[in-house]
Amino acid sequence: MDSLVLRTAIRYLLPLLLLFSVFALLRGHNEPGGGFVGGLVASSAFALYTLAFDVQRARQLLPVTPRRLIGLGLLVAVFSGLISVLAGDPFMTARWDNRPLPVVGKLGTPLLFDVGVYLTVVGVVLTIIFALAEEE
Amino acid sequence: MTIAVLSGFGVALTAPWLQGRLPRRAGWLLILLPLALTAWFAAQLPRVAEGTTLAESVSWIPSLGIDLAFYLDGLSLTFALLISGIGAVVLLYASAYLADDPLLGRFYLYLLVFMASMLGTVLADNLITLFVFWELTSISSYLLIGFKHSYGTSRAAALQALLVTGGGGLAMLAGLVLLGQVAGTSNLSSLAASGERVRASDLYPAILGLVLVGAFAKSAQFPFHFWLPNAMEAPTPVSAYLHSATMVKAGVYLLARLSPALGGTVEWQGLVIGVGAATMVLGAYLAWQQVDLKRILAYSTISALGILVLLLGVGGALATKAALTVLVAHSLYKGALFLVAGALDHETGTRDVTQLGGLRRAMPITGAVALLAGASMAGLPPLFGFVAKEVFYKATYEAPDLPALLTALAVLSSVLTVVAAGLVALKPFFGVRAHTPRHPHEAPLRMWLGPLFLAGLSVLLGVWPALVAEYSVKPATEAVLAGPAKVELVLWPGVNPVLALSLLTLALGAGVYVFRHALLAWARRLDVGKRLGPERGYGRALDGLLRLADWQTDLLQNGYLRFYLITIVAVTVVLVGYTALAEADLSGALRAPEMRVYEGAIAVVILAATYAVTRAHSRLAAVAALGTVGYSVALLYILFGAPDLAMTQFAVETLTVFLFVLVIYRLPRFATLTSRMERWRDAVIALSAGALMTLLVLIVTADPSRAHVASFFAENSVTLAKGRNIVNVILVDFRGLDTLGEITVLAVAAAGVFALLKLRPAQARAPEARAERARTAELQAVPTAEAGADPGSGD
Amino acid sequence: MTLLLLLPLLIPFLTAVTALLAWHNRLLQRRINVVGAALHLAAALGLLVWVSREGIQAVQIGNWPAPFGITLVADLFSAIMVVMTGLMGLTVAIYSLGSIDARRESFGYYALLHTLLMGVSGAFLTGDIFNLYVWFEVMLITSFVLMALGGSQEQLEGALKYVTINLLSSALFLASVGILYSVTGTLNMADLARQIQAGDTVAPGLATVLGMMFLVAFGIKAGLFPLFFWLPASYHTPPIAITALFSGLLTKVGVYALVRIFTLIFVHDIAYTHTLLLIIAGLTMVTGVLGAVAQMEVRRLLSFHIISQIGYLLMGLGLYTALSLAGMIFFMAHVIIAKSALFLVSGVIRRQAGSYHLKEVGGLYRANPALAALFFVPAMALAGLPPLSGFWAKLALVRAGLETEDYAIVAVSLAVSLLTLFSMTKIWAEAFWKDHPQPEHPFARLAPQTRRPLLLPVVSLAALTVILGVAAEPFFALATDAAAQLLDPSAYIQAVLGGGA
Amino acid sequence: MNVSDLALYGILPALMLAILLTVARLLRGPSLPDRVVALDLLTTLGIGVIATYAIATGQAAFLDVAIATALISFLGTVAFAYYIERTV
Amino acid sequence: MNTLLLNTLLALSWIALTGTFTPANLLFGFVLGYGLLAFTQRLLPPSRYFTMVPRVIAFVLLFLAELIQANLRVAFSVLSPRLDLRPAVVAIPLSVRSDPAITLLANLITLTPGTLYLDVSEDRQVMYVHTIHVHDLEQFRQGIKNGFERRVKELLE
Amino acid sequence: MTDVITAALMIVGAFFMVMAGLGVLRMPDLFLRMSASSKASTLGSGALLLAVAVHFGSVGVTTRAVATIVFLLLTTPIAAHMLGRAGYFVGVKLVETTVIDELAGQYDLRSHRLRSKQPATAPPESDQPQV
Amino acid sequence: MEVVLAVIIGALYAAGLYMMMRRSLAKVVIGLSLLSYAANLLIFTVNGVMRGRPPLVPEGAVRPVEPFADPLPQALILTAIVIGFGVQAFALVLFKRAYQAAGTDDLDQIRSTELPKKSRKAGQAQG
Ligand code: NA
Ligand code: NA
Repeated sequence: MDSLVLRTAIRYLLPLLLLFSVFALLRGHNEPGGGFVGGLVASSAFALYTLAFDVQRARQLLPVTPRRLIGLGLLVAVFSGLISVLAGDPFMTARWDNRPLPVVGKLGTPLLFDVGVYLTVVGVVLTIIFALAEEE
Repeated sequence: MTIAVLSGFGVALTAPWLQGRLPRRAGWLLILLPLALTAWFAAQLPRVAEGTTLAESVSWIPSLGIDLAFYLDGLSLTFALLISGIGAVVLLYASAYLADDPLLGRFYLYLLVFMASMLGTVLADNLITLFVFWELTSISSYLLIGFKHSYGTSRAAALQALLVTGGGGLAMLAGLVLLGQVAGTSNLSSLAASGERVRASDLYPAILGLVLVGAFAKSAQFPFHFWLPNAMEAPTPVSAYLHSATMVKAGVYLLARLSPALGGTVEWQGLVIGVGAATMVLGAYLAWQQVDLKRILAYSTISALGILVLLLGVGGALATKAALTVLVAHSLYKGALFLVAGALDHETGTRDVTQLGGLRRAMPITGAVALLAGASMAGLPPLFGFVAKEVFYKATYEAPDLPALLTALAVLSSVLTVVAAGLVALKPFFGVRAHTPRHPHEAPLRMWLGPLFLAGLSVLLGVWPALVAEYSVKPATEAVLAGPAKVELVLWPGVNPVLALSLLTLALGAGVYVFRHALLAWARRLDVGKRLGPERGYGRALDGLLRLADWQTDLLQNGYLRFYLITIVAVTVVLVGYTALAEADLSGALRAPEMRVYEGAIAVVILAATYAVTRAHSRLAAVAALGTVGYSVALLYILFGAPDLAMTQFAVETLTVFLFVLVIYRLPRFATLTSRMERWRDAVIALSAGALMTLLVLIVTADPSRAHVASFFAENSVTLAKGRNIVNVILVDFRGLDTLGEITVLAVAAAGVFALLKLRPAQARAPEARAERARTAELQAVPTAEAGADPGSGD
Repeated sequence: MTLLLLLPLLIPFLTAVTALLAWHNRLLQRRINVVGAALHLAAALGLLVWVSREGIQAVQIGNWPAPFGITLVADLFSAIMVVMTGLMGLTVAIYSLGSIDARRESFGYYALLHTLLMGVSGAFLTGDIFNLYVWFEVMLITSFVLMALGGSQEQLEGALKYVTINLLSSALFLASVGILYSVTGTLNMADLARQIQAGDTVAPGLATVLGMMFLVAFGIKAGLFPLFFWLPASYHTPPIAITALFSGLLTKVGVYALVRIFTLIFVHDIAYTHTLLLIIAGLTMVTGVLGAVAQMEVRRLLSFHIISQIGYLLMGLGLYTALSLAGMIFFMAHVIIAKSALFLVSGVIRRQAGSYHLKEVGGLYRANPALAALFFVPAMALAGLPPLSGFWAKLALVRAGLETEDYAIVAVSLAVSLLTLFSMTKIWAEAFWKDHPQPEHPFARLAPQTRRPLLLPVVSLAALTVILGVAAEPFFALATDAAAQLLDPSAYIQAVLGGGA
Repeated sequence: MNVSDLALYGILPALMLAILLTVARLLRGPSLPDRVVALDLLTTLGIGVIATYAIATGQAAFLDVAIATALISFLGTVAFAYYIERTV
Repeated sequence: MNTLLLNTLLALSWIALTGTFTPANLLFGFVLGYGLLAFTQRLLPPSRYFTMVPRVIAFVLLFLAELIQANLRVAFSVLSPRLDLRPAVVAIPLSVRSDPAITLLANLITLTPGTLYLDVSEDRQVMYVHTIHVHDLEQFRQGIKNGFERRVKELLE
Repeated sequence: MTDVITAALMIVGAFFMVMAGLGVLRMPDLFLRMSASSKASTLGSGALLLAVAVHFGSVGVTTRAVATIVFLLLTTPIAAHMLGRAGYFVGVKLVETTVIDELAGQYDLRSHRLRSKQPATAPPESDQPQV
Repeated sequence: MEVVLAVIIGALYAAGLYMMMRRSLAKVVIGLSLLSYAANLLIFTVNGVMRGRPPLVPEGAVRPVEPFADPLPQALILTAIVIGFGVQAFALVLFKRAYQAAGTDDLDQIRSTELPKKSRKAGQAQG
């Protein structure tokens, strides 16, 4: 559907949505948000892009395939849990860096885990949406 | 002994291989095993005759109290000798009889497995071990009966034998387990000591009934007898071995073995004598009416088994002695006669007695064997059959209860047995030479050597019965009676009422034989076997079973998803609802609602939108209403302090609506497909399920209790987990494993959607694409199982 | 060592992710698949050895003390089930090499296979009731996809019912967990057990109601009467390797869950709950076996038998004695092995004789004697013929039933075993003994590169049913120990909650 | 009456009234775009409810939900419009 | 837009100096910075920034006024028992051409009551607008062209 | 002072929200409903979000509130445009009192392209609906 | 409020189940959605609803202000929502494909995997 208005607006909306998605991800440990919601917002940005243009354009916009993103996300998530195993603690024992950062709070493996969630969710939603849109 | 039993299995497994390597000599090699076993068991005769018993026990499954325990006394030794001796004869015979059969190797396998199992059955000292071997005889019998597997009749007969004996076996299993529990021991050899306790137990009737069902089914007692004639579909060596000499006597063995524990009661006598007598008469009555040699022999076997059972029912030293004598005699003559029948079949191409006659010149040795064995069967002196019949008559004549009736029945059945013997032993060899499908010659050496040996034994033992009395019947009788017994056997007991009965029997038998055609016409009109025969019951039961199965399956697994869901929901409502009403405290459930205006408004919205979903006439309208419900639920989450939840719900709801829209508009428009009645029914079921859930919520919320793990999270979220959003901290830290599983679910769902949309069955594609795919499949480096095959039908 | 508890989850997870990332490299995926499955089995065996030596083991994920975090816990029963999972995984992984078409392979088949193993292992190892829900979902969604993968009409229609009914079950499961948490304030199963036995936080009546909800939820997954409809509707539709895997694992997870909650948590009113279990067990056996008797299609026939055998497992649970539980565990191992072997054999039957339908096949007794043996052994094991594995399982259950004087269920179980024998001989008679209906039927020779992957698993499984039967003692002793742990959950509670519990 | 009470007992009921009116349109249709318009309005009303509730409870955290809703709900409406147009 | 950046930096510096991070203070810092920038840079070549900002502000104010006023009108008409409507879909010839301009114009038209942007023709010659109440079509067209379109053109083209 | 502003903003917001709801319910056709709802709701939610900003008075909240307002200003009209367009394609009827529909027949239903049309030189005399 | 919520939950369950019992595929999938709302709301309700007290720790504090909503059920529901989303997405596409393959969305016509065998004669199982 070629709506001039939508296509124009999406140029501004896309960075805005992605910005908010990262914001939601990073802040999730302290305020409402987190990897899942962040991932959904990010993927809805790409979904909008898909609707405004088409799947090919949306795929080009994304540097990796959604499937890779899923794999990467899962690996990041499990890796965040394995760090503690290497140190002899049970799986998923949190490790923290105690210097606080603005917005994010402290850096730690749970945050890394949430990043994995974020990536997976983006990959999943985009896989589904792209496949469905290509059906049409 | 353990080796004796297990070696059979070991050798059996090599048989097909051996037959493949040495097609000519395998039979001769394999026979060495039964010969060796026979020799070994024969070597035990003197010691056992002196009253020593051998016991061996290897621990097998101690946690179930099962040992691989074997026990050799007079009874088991008698059986063991029959099994291994006749086994050798049959194996030799079969090597010629089935010489051209490509499956001979497998035949050896089954036969040796059977032999080993049978040995195991009679030697086992543990109730469960006995059962193990017992069942193995059933299954090897199944494979042997169905040996001519291309024929439907063979397969049906094999199945019938398996179901009848296997079914009996299962009843017996329950009986044996109960017996072990009541007696406090699983050892057969020590069971006799617990006889008092067993017979006094409340469970005694059940144990007795269950064990008898197993024994009767195996030993082809009325009303289970019908499987045996049908089992004649088996190759003749099998009939000779399993279905006359050994396996069918397993039930008899069991009765004998358990009589110290179970026997002697009114129930025992009533059941065992009654069934035995009925079987004896029925078998004999049906035997002489048959035209197929093997069926004549089969029915007469049934009759003989009836005699054995009857005698064990009567009990006591005399009857037991008689039983064991008949047992040995029958095994010898019946085995020989079956083999003769096989030879006739093999040489002439028919087993129909009406088509056989005058073969004595063509097949002199076979004829001689038939004559000897037939004479033993008819009870002519000086054959062992005569000795056996004498003690049999004596036992009925002197039976403690109903001697007259028993004796009369015994005579009746013996008369008919004489006729049957005539049909088998005289008719084919004497009289007019009949035209047969094949031109007859004398059977090869391997096919007459064995039968001749058996017939010879009938003569030898008839002349010298003390031999068998001392080494076999006496120790066996003592084993059965669990005490000493005075056992003698003589060929000529002197003139007495019993001898008179024997003569009468022979005379009547000869008469009936001569006038058999006239009598046959009369008997056929009566048609007892078919009309009253339980075989009809079997057929009906099988038919009924199949019909029941079909009916049930079509009823339950009918393909209607609605029906499945309705059933599941109804079951849930009934099960949970009943339990809630019966067991739970409902007092707090009824209370007045308390709410704020805006909450009420959301409730109204949800209810209205939910109703709208169910009533929507268009798909997308339903989706819009569904979205409303979702958004309103998210609002509820906000109002009750769950911002993360609300955020997620909003986001997911929107994406879900998006997906719905993407997908659902491709589905056809909503249509009302069900009748008003069905809709009402469904509504009632759905509403009752809803009401149940409402009730549960009310019950649970009536007593608000503070969750105890929540305070831990509140306490430690900031200090230990360094996060202020406790929900998120739970998700990524306290319960991060849940989230790991959750994203796995998402990943798989995505893979699934992708595959569903992109991987279509091949037929949906254009032919060129298919050809292209086939080409690429050929080029694949990886070996492909079904390159180019349609995944829809792949295996 | 605590890593051993985690490896049965991590190995399949990493295998699956690697396979996902190697999307376009089928050869690599096939290799990873076998290696991953072998490692999984090895880890499972290691776990079993560890647990049988050292007793029940628990690890607190995230190092949060129970009952606050999620606990992974392995008692003998769990460890045995994980070993069975590994065994199924490896056999099916190998069988798939020879039977799964290239197109399925390039659409994530191996990744899915290992994800399923992960979900199932997770369900067996978790000590947390909500985490159990999560693993159930991992397993379910994977099975949904595997069921539909390929997209034939049959598969889609079967999957449709499978999915719908299982989602109903999941919703009920979820609701039950929610209520359970609201009345106890904990999700840790050991903690739940402690509380419900103490009876102070939860009214026993309410606990029973919850037990019923779980019974229905798990009963659907386990395929109990009258909740099993999804199974015969769908199990025969995917490729046989998948069917075999499902048959070996899916319903068993349902049974596992039933066993876990009805030995650990809801044992406060056995007279009510476990009697009900027995009644359902009997009905499940009978309806399942009658369904099988009515079938002429091998996969459908075997599918109905799954239901019937679930009835036996439930009987073991319902009788609730040391012997019956040991019998149930032994039965579980037996039926997983034997049933999967039969499914895998039926795949070879189809390949050689051209169909799964008994009317359309035959002649294999002569054409492929080895296959005949490979069918006959597990078939007779399934029918409970001694001395194969099924017999000891049946014997233990029968004996336990007679000991507790539950004669009706014993009678039913024996009758059903006769009918099982009947339907096994039906396959035997039709597919093997009977001549092939087309006299000229060419019995396709298995290509050398498919023969090994097809036959190796079948031979191994058939051999296992024999070993499990003839050398039953070590296995039965293990089952007895496992049953003892189930019957007296104090060690479990102690291992999870620590000394203070 | 403080701001919080005003929000709870004045503003929220008013917003709920708006929601009810909107839902009435949603259920009545008649055309699909009509329903979608109502649904879209509903999300905006929801944002208003969230904002008001944040004031009523003094919890600024609720505002994050409002943002996320605003960002995402747009997708839903666009998707509806997109596919309504494609049904022709 | 570098000037905007500079202005923002000035506002943030103000905050840092005063140590109170409130919206009001930020706004004050921004206004102050704007004044300072306008003052300090008046000798440099004229920057669009200083002509733009007042325009934007004027534009926003106009928009807000329109928004509220027209919203009230709609409220009035919605509340009146009889809906007195003369709706129309009107084609308006366009003189703005750029995508952002058309988009901004479209949004403005929709957000001001009484009018609703529907679509723009492919050749960007004509914009179709729905209006609730029209008396004179030509007057309506001119109203849009002279109002929002002119200002959008000034702002963006 | 902030409370008064907050209260005022909330009341204004709520008022327009109710107007939006009323409008969407009462207006006789799709375009009129959109017309009524899109602006009233934007104004209403804008006022409420501003109320939040004023009430909490922190930069974080204000930023987020303003960002939300901006986003709504940006997206609500686009949504209306998309829906209106879709309405045209599925043939949603305009109310009978509609004076003129210059868009009628301009869409190419196949290619979904919109033609331009020179405006009529004179306003129509009749009140006949043109759809 | 629990009473009202309980009624809502019941209604959602009833409507969801009712929809699942329809013959139309599309209705079944909508029913599944309703069912998951119901389950989530049930967990939420039975664990004690508390107005406007999210389980968030204020900045600078170490624990949330009492009383606060139990965070655990919220986390559980969140997980359930996400899982439900994935499953729902798959189910939706599956239903669409099943519809395409079967050529109908009438479930009474979608029975090819288990049609009753009317043609089968009894008793021919063996032989
Ligand atoms: Na979680
Ligand atoms: Na299964």
